[in-house]
Amino acid sequence: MNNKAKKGSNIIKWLFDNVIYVFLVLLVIGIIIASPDFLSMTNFINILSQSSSRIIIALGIAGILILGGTDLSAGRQVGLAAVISASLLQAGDYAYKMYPNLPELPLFVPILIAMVITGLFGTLNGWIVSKFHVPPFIATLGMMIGVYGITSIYFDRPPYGAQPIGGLSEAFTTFAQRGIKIGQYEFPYLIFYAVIVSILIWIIWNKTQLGKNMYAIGGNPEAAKVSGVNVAKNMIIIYMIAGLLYGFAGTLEAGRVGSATNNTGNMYELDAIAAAVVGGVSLSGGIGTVAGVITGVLIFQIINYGLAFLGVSPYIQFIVKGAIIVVAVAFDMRKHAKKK
Amino acid sequence: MNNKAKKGSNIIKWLFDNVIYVFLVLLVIGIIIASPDFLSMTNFINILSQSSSRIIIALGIAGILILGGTDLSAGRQVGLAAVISASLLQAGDYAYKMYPNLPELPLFVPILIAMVITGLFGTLNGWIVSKFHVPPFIATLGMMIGVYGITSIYFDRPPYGAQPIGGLSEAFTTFAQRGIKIGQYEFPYLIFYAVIVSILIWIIWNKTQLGKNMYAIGGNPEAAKVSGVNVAKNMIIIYMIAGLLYGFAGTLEAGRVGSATNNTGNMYELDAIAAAVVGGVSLSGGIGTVAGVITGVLIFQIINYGLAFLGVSPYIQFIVKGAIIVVAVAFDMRKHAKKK
Amino acid sequence: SSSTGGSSDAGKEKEGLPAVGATIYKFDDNFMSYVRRAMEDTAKGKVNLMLNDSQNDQAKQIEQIDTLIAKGAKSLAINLVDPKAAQTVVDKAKTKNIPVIFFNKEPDESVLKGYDKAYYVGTTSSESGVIQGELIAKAWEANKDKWDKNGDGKIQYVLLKGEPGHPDAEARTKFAVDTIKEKGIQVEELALDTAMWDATKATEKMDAWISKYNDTIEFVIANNDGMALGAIASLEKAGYFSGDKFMPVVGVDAIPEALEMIEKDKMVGTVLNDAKNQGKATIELATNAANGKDVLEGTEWKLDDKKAVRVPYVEITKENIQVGKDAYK
Amino acid sequence: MSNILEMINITKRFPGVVALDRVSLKVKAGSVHALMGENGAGKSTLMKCLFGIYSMDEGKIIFDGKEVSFANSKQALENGVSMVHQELNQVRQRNVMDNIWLGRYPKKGIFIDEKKMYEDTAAIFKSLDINIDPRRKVSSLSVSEMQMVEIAKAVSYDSKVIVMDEPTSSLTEKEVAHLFKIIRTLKSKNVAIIYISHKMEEILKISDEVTIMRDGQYIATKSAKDLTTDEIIKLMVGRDLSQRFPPKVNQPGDVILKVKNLTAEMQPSFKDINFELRKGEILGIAGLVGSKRTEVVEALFGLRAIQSGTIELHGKEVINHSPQQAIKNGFALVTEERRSTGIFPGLSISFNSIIANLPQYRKGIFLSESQVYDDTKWVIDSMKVKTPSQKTAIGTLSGGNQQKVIIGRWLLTKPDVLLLDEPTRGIDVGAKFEIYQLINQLASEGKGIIMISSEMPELLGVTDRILVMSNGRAAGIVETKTTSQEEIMRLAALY
Ligand SMILES: Nc1ncnc2c1ncn2[C@@H]1O[C@H](COP(=O)(O)OP(=O)(O)OP(=O)(O)O)[C@@H](O)[C@H]1O
Ligand SMILES: Nc1ncnc2c1ncn2[C@@H]1O[C@H](COP(=O)(O)OP(=O)(O)OP(=O)(O)O)[C@@H](O)[C@H]1O
Ligand SMILES: [Mg+2]
Ligand SMILES: [Mg+2]
Repeated sequence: MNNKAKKGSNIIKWLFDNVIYVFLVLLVIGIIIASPDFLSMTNFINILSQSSSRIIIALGIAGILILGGTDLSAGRQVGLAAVISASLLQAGDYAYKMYPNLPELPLFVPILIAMVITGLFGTLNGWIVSKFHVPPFIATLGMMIGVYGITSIYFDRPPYGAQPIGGLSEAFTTFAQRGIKIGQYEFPYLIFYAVIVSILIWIIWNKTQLGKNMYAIGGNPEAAKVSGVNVAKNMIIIYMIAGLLYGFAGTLEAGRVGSATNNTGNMYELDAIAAAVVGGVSLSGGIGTVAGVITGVLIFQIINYGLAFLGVSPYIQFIVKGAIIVVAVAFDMRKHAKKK
Repeated sequence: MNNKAKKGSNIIKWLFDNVIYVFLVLLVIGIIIASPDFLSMTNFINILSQSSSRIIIALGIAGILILGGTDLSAGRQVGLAAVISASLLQAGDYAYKMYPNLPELPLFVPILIAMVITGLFGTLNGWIVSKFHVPPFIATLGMMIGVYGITSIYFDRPPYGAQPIGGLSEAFTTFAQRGIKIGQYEFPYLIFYAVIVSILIWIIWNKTQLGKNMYAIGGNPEAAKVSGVNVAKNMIIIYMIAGLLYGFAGTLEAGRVGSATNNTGNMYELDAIAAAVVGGVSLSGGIGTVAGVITGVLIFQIINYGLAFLGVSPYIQFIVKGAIIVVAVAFDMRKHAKKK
Repeated sequence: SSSTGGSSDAGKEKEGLPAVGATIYKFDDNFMSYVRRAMEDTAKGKVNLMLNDSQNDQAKQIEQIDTLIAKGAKSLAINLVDPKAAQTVVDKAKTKNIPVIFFNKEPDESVLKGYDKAYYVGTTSSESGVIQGELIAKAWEANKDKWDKNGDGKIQYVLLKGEPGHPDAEARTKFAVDTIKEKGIQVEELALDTAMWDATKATEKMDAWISKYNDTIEFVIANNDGMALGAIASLEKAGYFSGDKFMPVVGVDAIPEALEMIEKDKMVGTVLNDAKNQGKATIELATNAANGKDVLEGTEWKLDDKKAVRVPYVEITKENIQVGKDAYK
Repeated sequence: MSNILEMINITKRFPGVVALDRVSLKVKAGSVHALMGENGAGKSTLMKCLFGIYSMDEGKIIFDGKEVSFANSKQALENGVSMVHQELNQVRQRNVMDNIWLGRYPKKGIFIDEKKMYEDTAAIFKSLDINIDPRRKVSSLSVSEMQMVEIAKAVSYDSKVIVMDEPTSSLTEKEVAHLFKIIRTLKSKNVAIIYISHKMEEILKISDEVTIMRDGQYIATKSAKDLTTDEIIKLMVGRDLSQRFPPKVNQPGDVILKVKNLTAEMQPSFKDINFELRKGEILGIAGLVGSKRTEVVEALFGLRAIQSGTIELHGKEVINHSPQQAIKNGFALVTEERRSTGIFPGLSISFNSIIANLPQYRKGIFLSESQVYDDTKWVIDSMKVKTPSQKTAIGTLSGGNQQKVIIGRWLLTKPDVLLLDEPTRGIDVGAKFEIYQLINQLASEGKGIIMISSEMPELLGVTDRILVMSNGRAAGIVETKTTSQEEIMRLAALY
């Protein structure tokens, strides 16, 4: 083989191995061709900030997918955290407070409370899956239904019954809606939260024993057990971390939207799982990277944003979105299918 | 071991192997204790007839699960079939017909049309999964989103826009709502449709090459391939059958309720998958029986119906339902966990 | 198809027109689909209407508003998913000084007060419940002798609720029952359960209730017509509406199928929300706002003290069924 | 005799590897043709090209006088080529006859003819003298029974060429003899057998011709009767390997492990096992398949609950309820089923090397990258793992190379007691020799080693003493120096 040809085939190989990043770039180019004014800083910032809480949720779920599990309760847990944090962070002078006598709490207290609660539900998921060998699909489906019930009970209470929880405190909305001004643009704090969470998760996945154990359990649970991995314990911790992330994302959702209902977060898990898979996480476990998950979420968000930006009719948007998901993954699969 | 002890341990073994049927019985007994008038022929018939279309859907999805796949598009396909068949089966004198000039068609024509269309979508699912190696979760998620878009476009049209499609013809509602009078009770035809479909599916799964291949592909696709099974072809056919079943179930849904919208069938797949798993179908493929699937659906329907019958508060219903699903499967898993 | 909006399909002709960004809380909501159509009709040739489907997800709507602002909308017409999120919408619009017309879902008064360019077009959120309650009370008084099966003077009712936490479901449930009581009629709730707006679920809940309460149910109240239809399917199966077996059923929305049922005496009544005028008023205000004019300039509408244009609900029974039918002309 | 099959200049590339480089193979009808080579030489790949599982990049195949290129297994089977696959390819959830007839079910109309299936299966088993109920679920079979079913299936196609890729890897001597009887019958029916194995004795006993491959290249084809073990080995590894077993240098010392009255909780299993293991000693465990040897070492390693009995290490009782505890107490276990309990197929060699040893790499909450790198390098170098890089997924290596990584993994944990369950299964002579050397070296470093093996020469060549198990019980412990194959066989059949 001469050098040139080799170089060519190397590039092709690289393209194949990174097809999903290539896809992301092509997608953006496609949208820009359709509508050149898509290429603006505002759109860029919008997409990033809209992706932020989704990245956090997707990273939580991706850990579970890498374990070889799944989590259908993610969206409902996000909703629970949103409702809890919103109810504890209403402005002091707001007329329809859930707790009329509650003083304004420091921001971190309700966020922590919400995270601890979803962390516990995550732990419960992990415990059921690892100790009773209930398939994760079922365990988390039960949890999804159950958590919705709990959220609804909490939500639908005197004095105002099942009313969306609004009137959030200034501190809370600042935390979730404002940002840092750089030049003429404001970069929402949300983006920075997502970056920080991504770095933390990257470290856990790549640099710690827990991370290695996670890949091992997902790659071959029997072999992991024989290799001295405490499978149950590690699984529970990964599910717990996912719960904590849902909790944090839920508070961000409440703050970002400015209100919360028991329906907040509904079905987020499907988007998150799909994004993770598009980003290269294997549903059979053992495979996945933080960069891939982030790319997957960005692809989804660019599709959502781009289609709306192009003014594609909503029903057509569904069809296009469905098709893009399938095509993206079909291309990604080519790299595995080359073998034969 | 003396004979008595042996007999005892045999019974325990039997109970373990059939824990899910035991669970069904216990569930019914529990509800009867809570409310003795649950024990009535009317309730019995109601539960059976409510389970009918769900059994048909669950059998379709269960075949795919046994293949080692999954199908998130089931519910949306049911919705598509419901909307199509309802739109073609409106009473001649109904004022708000979608096709004002359409004559009343013989019943089987629209049913067939709906089934052919969903059969094609099923085939498409199978084709994407088997030829492009797209994970079924993603392929059918894309399909779920896409089919919803298509249904919505079909549904939300002049002259009346996004209105429930009602005013169904007498023949159609008779087909789906009436029944055979035996003594003082009317046994809905629905039950008989479900029985017929169950028998057909039982035959396919157990007595035909397609069925055996289905189990083999789910159990070990490599083994099936090297034994000369045309994996792709068999997969596509199973997905197609599922599509046909969704189509039939969709028309039944429209007829049973007397109307259809683009939201008909939303999320049915989750219930169907959960019911199949509760009934012993393995999510990793290769394992499952028709009787198990039917039992799973009945358990779900008894939970739904029973809780409503007992008048349990809606929110608590969610929690109880979630818990029961998990507990049922946890018990079922004990029989596998005995090994160590 | 005329149900779809957006700027791309008819882009050329709309160029040069001021852009109005609109979100619909759920495109396929049967009522909103009519409002949408009225909006599109009104917008033709006047503004470039950019419609978005928020898919019943407030977070999605917030994102769509970002997109609309990024695309240079001159005014916004917002059908909130969650009325309490109005403040966030206003905050976003305020920074760009873009006027906002909320419609159909009413924000808190304080939000409208806090931004001089925010208005509301629609009903009072409790009104559909109130009118449904009045309808029930009136019908009951007229037919008490037949409908009060156990003769205790009370209405033994079952209620099919929409999605819990959905503002309409909550308001309709509360105000329908409250209104009946205010009219001096005693009620007894036999059962209340959510059917999630869904006809199928309504059928199944009704199956269980008929089995359990048999003939002691005297009234079926549904938060929308879809669930009312589901209940009727179940009732028919149990032998109602043939011979002299009857059950009063009421809903909300006045969808065509419900009108048909009312004509066939299978439904007592429903509540019509005036889609045409809501859509029309919304766009007319939004157009004025986009052109930098006073929102009411050249229109027939008036603002009340809450900066709201009120379009009333109408009770529909067999007597005035034509009013309902006209809505679909 | 004419050639039934000719494979000419076959080339097959995988990303980063040339698995086959112009390899040729000519097989005569009615002969047994052995295909030999070290792990990763390309034997399985060559057969997969023939069978239509892989498509070859270059070369041609002439079968029965015609040039063929099977697009898939179905075509190969239909044209008279069948195969016993190296990795057991069975649908474990289904029964034996469903597996045998998979892909060609007998039908009556549109329905499967279950009765015919049963009768045909029974007939095949009878003709091959196999005693397995066709209705049993495959998952309930022992590994050797599964392998016999695979062989029966391959035979049942009435093919002209049958490929057997390591058919004896889980068979006992008796079953191997049984297989050879079957092979001879097939030969007499003019069927050609391509036989792949790492067991020298078998090759010389059964084959007519031998083709040797090395590093994806064709080396030579010779008549079996002109060859000796040493010659084959020389051709395979490309250098002299004068002995199959390295000289024993270890000196057993004090007792480190004492097992008393060990009985498993879930019966039927092992009962009342007693033995001692000394420092620097290699204790073999012999027995027929199903004699519960595996379960004994699994119990020692905390994978199986024990009902009674004690385990003493260095004179102190230890309790291993889980592998973590066992590892902490200085035990290591190389399991017999590499695929299901050994490797993490999608993950890198590096990952597979270090996974059992993670606590050693912890620096605070992080893992030391440099230590991980060094240890992986040590595994690759000292085990002579053939791999393009540390990052290569282990699933793409040949079976033997995978096994070397697994052994390396456990050596990294610096165990006192090393439990090896069939450590050389499916490993070529060169690698075996290296592993024996390693075992010896570890023993001379003072570790205690327990090694289960079904290969008698290996047990006799490597161990110091041999515990013979029979039907879950210890039938006796013999000194390797003074025992014989016959004595061991007698003890193995005692209960
Ligand atoms: N699917 C694959 N992808 C990449 N490389 C592969 C694949 N299959 C085999 N190889 C490589 O091809 C070479 C030959 O492997 P093969 O399995 O044919 O060896 P073998 O001679 O059968 O060895 P063993 O005796 O261990 O079974 C090895 O280097 C292996 O890593
Ligand atoms: N009840 C069981 N369920 C599942 N697996 C089992 C069971 N009993 C044994 N096994 C597995 O079957 C294999 C054979 O075990 P066993 O100890 O009976 O044979 P063995 O004497 O070790 O033979 P070999 O060493 O050749 O495997 C082991 O991997 C063991 O874990
Ligand atoms: Mg009364
Ligand atoms: Mg091989």
